[in-house]
Amino acid sequence: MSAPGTAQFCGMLLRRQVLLAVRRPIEIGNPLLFFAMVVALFPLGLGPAPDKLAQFAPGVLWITALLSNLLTSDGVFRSDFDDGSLEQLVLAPQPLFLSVLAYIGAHWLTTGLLLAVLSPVFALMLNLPLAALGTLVVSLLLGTAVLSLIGGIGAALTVGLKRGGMLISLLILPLYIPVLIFGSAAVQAASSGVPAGPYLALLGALLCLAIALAPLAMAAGLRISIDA
Amino acid sequence: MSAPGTAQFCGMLLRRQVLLAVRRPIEIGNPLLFFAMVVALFPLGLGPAPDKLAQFAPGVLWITALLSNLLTSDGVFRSDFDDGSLEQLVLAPQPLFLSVLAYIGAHWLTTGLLLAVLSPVFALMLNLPLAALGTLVVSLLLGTAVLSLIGGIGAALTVGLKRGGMLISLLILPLYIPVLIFGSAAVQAASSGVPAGPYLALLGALLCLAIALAPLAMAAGLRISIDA
Amino acid sequence: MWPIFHKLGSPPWLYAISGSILRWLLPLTLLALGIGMVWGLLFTAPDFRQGNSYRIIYIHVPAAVVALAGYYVMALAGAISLIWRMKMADVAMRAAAPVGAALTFIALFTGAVWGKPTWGTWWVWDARITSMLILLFLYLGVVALYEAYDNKEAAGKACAVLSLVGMVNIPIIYKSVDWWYSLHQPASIKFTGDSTIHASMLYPLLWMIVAFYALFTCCLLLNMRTQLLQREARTQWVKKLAAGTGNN
Amino acid sequence: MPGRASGAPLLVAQSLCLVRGGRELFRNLSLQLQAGQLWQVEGANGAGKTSLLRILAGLARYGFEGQVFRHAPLLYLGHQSAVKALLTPRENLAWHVSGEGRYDDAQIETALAGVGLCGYEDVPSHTLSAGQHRRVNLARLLLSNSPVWLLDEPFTAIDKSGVAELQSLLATHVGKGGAVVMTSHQALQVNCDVLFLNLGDGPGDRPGDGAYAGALA
Amino acid sequence: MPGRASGAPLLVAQSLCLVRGGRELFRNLSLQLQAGQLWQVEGANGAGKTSLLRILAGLARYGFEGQVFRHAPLLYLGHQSAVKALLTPRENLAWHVSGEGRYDDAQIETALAGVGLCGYEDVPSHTLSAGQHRRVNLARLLLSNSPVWLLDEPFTAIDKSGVAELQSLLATHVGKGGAVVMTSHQALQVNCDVLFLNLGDGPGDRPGDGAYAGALA
Ligand code: HEM
Ligand SMILES: Nc1ncnc2c1ncn2[C@@H]1O[C@H](COP(=O)(O)OP(=O)(O)OP(=O)(O)O)[C@@H](O)[C@H]1O
Ligand SMILES: Nc1ncnc2c1ncn2[C@@H]1O[C@H](COP(=O)(O)OP(=O)(O)OP(=O)(O)O)[C@@H](O)[C@H]1O
Ligand SMILES: [Mg+2]
Ligand SMILES: [Mg+2]
Repeated sequence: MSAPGTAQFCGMLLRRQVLLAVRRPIEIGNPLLFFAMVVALFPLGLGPAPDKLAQFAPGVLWITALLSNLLTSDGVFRSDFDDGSLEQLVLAPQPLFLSVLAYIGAHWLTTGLLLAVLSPVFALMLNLPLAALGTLVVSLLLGTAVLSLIGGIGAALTVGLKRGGMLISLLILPLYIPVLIFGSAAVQAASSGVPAGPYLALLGALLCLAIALAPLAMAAGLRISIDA
Repeated sequence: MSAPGTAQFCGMLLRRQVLLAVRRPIEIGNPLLFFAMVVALFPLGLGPAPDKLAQFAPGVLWITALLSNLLTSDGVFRSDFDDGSLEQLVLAPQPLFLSVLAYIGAHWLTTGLLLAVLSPVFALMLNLPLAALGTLVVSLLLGTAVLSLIGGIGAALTVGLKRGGMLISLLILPLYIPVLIFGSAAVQAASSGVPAGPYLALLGALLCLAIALAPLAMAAGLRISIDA
Repeated sequence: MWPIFHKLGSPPWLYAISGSILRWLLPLTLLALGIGMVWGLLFTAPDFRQGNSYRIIYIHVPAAVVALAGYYVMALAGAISLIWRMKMADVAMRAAAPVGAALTFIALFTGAVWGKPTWGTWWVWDARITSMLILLFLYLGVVALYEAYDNKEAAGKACAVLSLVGMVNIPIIYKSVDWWYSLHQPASIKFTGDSTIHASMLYPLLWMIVAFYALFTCCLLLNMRTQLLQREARTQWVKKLAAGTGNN
Repeated sequence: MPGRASGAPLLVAQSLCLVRGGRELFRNLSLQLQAGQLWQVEGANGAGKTSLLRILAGLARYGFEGQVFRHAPLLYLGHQSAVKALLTPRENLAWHVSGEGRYDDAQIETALAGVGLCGYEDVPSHTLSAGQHRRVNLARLLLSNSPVWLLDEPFTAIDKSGVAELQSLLATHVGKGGAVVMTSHQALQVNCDVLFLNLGDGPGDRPGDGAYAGALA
Repeated sequence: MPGRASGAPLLVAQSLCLVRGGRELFRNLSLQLQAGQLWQVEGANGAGKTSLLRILAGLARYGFEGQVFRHAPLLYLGHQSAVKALLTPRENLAWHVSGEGRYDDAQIETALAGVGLCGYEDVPSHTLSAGQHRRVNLARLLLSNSPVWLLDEPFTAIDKSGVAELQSLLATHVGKGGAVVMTSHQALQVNCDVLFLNLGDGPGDRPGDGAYAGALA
């Protein structure tokens, strides 16, 4: 009955969070549907000419992925805060900055990963060249992980506010911008035949930086939120 | 000490909801900042060439207004549900389908109205022609009112779900589409010198329809949500 | 070093010292601003291409330069508040945010006003302009987060975390926006060549930049003093001050 | 509530049956609420007290059998307090969503003082303690004009003196011709008759028809 | 908890002062929690009981003066139940975020049976009644290995038999060398000594220094 080790505890939390998401399949399906619908809205708002669509597809796909991530980030810690679980997590003997990684991991698995895997379908709807699909998937895999980590910081800082609401979007959208730029640049490069490697490498570097620093910021943010 | 009349009660509710929003100025500023930021994201994702931007400005502005509305719709009844106020509202002697109008009115005042008033600034950032600004404002005024009403239906239906969250977007995005189409068409028309009157008239018609039907749907939705 | 650092943590000391600094810095700043204005507006030749509209540079550039520097001041204060748990660093950070936001806004606004006669448009998505806009959002985020918290001590900590995260990101944002700009087809309008600035314009500009730094410091200190009074409203020294018996 | 024929019941429930999660919580439960009655619904955790109250109030409309007739305005206080965290207690009462009445400032202050919130009228409600938060809600009882009160565990988080005051308030209301149906796990100490409705020792032990005969007497 | 030197306190609070919303809630409050002690924090609504418990637990870190030293693992149960509505009681306990221990299925079933939730192990927690919901949380007490328990109104929504069982559980824990600090508005009926910490009759009446001398004895 001794306290579980940190790795084991994180594993437990990851299982728990993924199960919570799976309990409501709608929760997992929603970001995807949102993605699909915004992708469908763009031709409606911009006009359906296929060549134009292809030209803007990288940007549109990436903006949508980003918004879809933004919309779900707010919920990462919210329900745990509301029912008091977060207090218990903060009091847990295991280091907080590692346990929050499990939360982010689960968030990424249920949004970013799925989005990346399904993105080729949407890309084809927007007439993105076939050659760029691989780059799109890889850039989304790397990029959404960074987005989840940054979004987690915003969520941690705002979860204790009575009506945090959209404050989180103000906090994290500016931080999302480098990811958006490198991500859409990678896809743009691939779709115009230029090697996309450097951009993907930059995304990878951003991911390393985010993994190293974001958990610390999240842990600090959660401790503050609990107290507010 | 008799129960207040319906009109008076709606007035009270409207004051209450607006005050709740004003209590946290951040809540009112947020949709606007979100609007500003998404408007900034588009050039970042799509490229900064001014002529292209101008061409897409109507669509982009309208999609952003729509997203901004979508994001806040979820909250219309949520906090009242969470703290039990909604039960009390349902039990109130005044007709529910009129009192919900007060909720929607407050929502529109604190999001759509402000958005419409400030939209010319963002439009200039996207190089929309000056001549189209008037049409933009009017179309947003009419259109966001319809969006608020439709969003209210979605909110009423999902507020009782354990984790409604993004389900609402799935429910109401399809209903938003006509508004998006007419709204962006109106601005597009005005910016290319064609009269925008017919589109605005269509938006007005949508608004009348929504005002007539949405409250009934909301009232029914709330009664069901309370019971779930 | 350490005694000063320790003293900095003491509200009454800070209040007193900032009072005496302001007493000479504020008039000096106003004077410098006045001189710079007169020098820039009256005693420099009009630009051969832009005519007189270029004179807005004397507001625009100093505001932009100091706004950027302000973020680092704020983030530094945030770091101190988190690492050494110094309450006064919180106050400094909180005071820096609105001043920085205002300066950023001034830079953007004057830029837009300037853009209309020179470029024929209010706004272009130039790399530098875009990153300035993002900086404004970063500032507004800090202000908004602070306002959203009820417990102001917690608010200070939260903002410190946010400004540190922002500081890591600012170079990344700048780099990425630069790249992004060079990636896409260049905008049809460009900045006028900026290195070709003439010395007769440069000196008043440098003067104004220094004056704006001083202005930033003054606003920061004034803002801090208000914050201090608000936070410490219930302590002895503020009560004494209100009663008119404290010094300064 | 003068002028109400003393014989006419304020609320009638006829042969209510409720099954939840495969367990029968009550069957053939009938209740006639007369003016001047104070009912305490008893039962172990999960016996169905809250469910019953929500049916009586009209909040639950599906999933049960039987009928409820409401002949008088009612006031329902549930597990949740319906107090908005961002509004002050004063605003909470003045603009309450229940639409029960319009109260002027003096009335509201008297009511808040009556529940021990003197001095807290104008602080945001989210800075109140758990008990103070619930007291804001209880102040509605002091303002209310509704004859029928349905109260779900009104003593939760209230301190000893608060419980005593609330109990005397209930007695007064009943004495004036009102009626109360309430749930609580504490024994009431009021100077009026208390009628008990026992929902059994838990969902396992389900009370059948006649089980209430005694209680209904 | 054998092997712990009986003299060493499990938790020490030194001269705590707390001001909230302009009211001084307590001043110079000191507390030494020894093994085998059961403290009941008393006080009217708004006296500062919850605030004190959160300070002792380490959840509140700003806005108070004084120091707290924690020498043993502690378990804190607050006003909120930390039970996830979408998980079943079994899952809630197995994957609890408190990271206290790893329990096998048999242990969890015993604990759930111990709080009267036999038959509810595998239903989603949001279908539980208010009291059952809180009982899931109380099951953690049966599983816990932490010597120090900080319980904020643990009897809320619990029925009479549940309260009795919980009280005997507290007595057992204290008897085994654990320690409990709890708040409650009900008088405890346990067969062990109860130490009282009185925070006064409300925020108005603030207890000054020495006011606890008696309680601390
Ligand atoms: C909203 C629009 C604008 C914004 C946000 C903006 C922003 C900036 C920024 C951030 C700087 C950099 C200061 C530094 O760190 O060196 C700057 C410098 C400058 N800007 Fe603007 N600007 C805008 C419009 C304009 C316009 C329309 C002009 C003139 C045609 C202009 C001319 C300059 C010049 C000459 C400098 C000095 C460059 C140097 O010495 O490095 N700006 N501006
Ligand atoms: N965030 C806050 N800001 C200002 N005052 C607060 C805040 N939170 C609590 N208070 C005040 O602190 C006091 C103590 O609150 P606390 O929750 O500790 O009381 P309590 O003893 O637990 O009361 P209860 O028995 O009602 O649970 C209350 O008067 C409350 O108004
Ligand atoms: N949505 C639901 N689906 C299935 N079963 C439910 C649902 N809601 C409640 N129940 C079950 O109904 C029973 C009665 O719940 P209710 O809330 O009425 O109990 P209660 O008597 O108020 O208990 P408590 O004293 O704990 O408040 C419980 O056994 C609960 O498990
Ligand atoms: Mg109940
Ligand atoms: Mg409490």
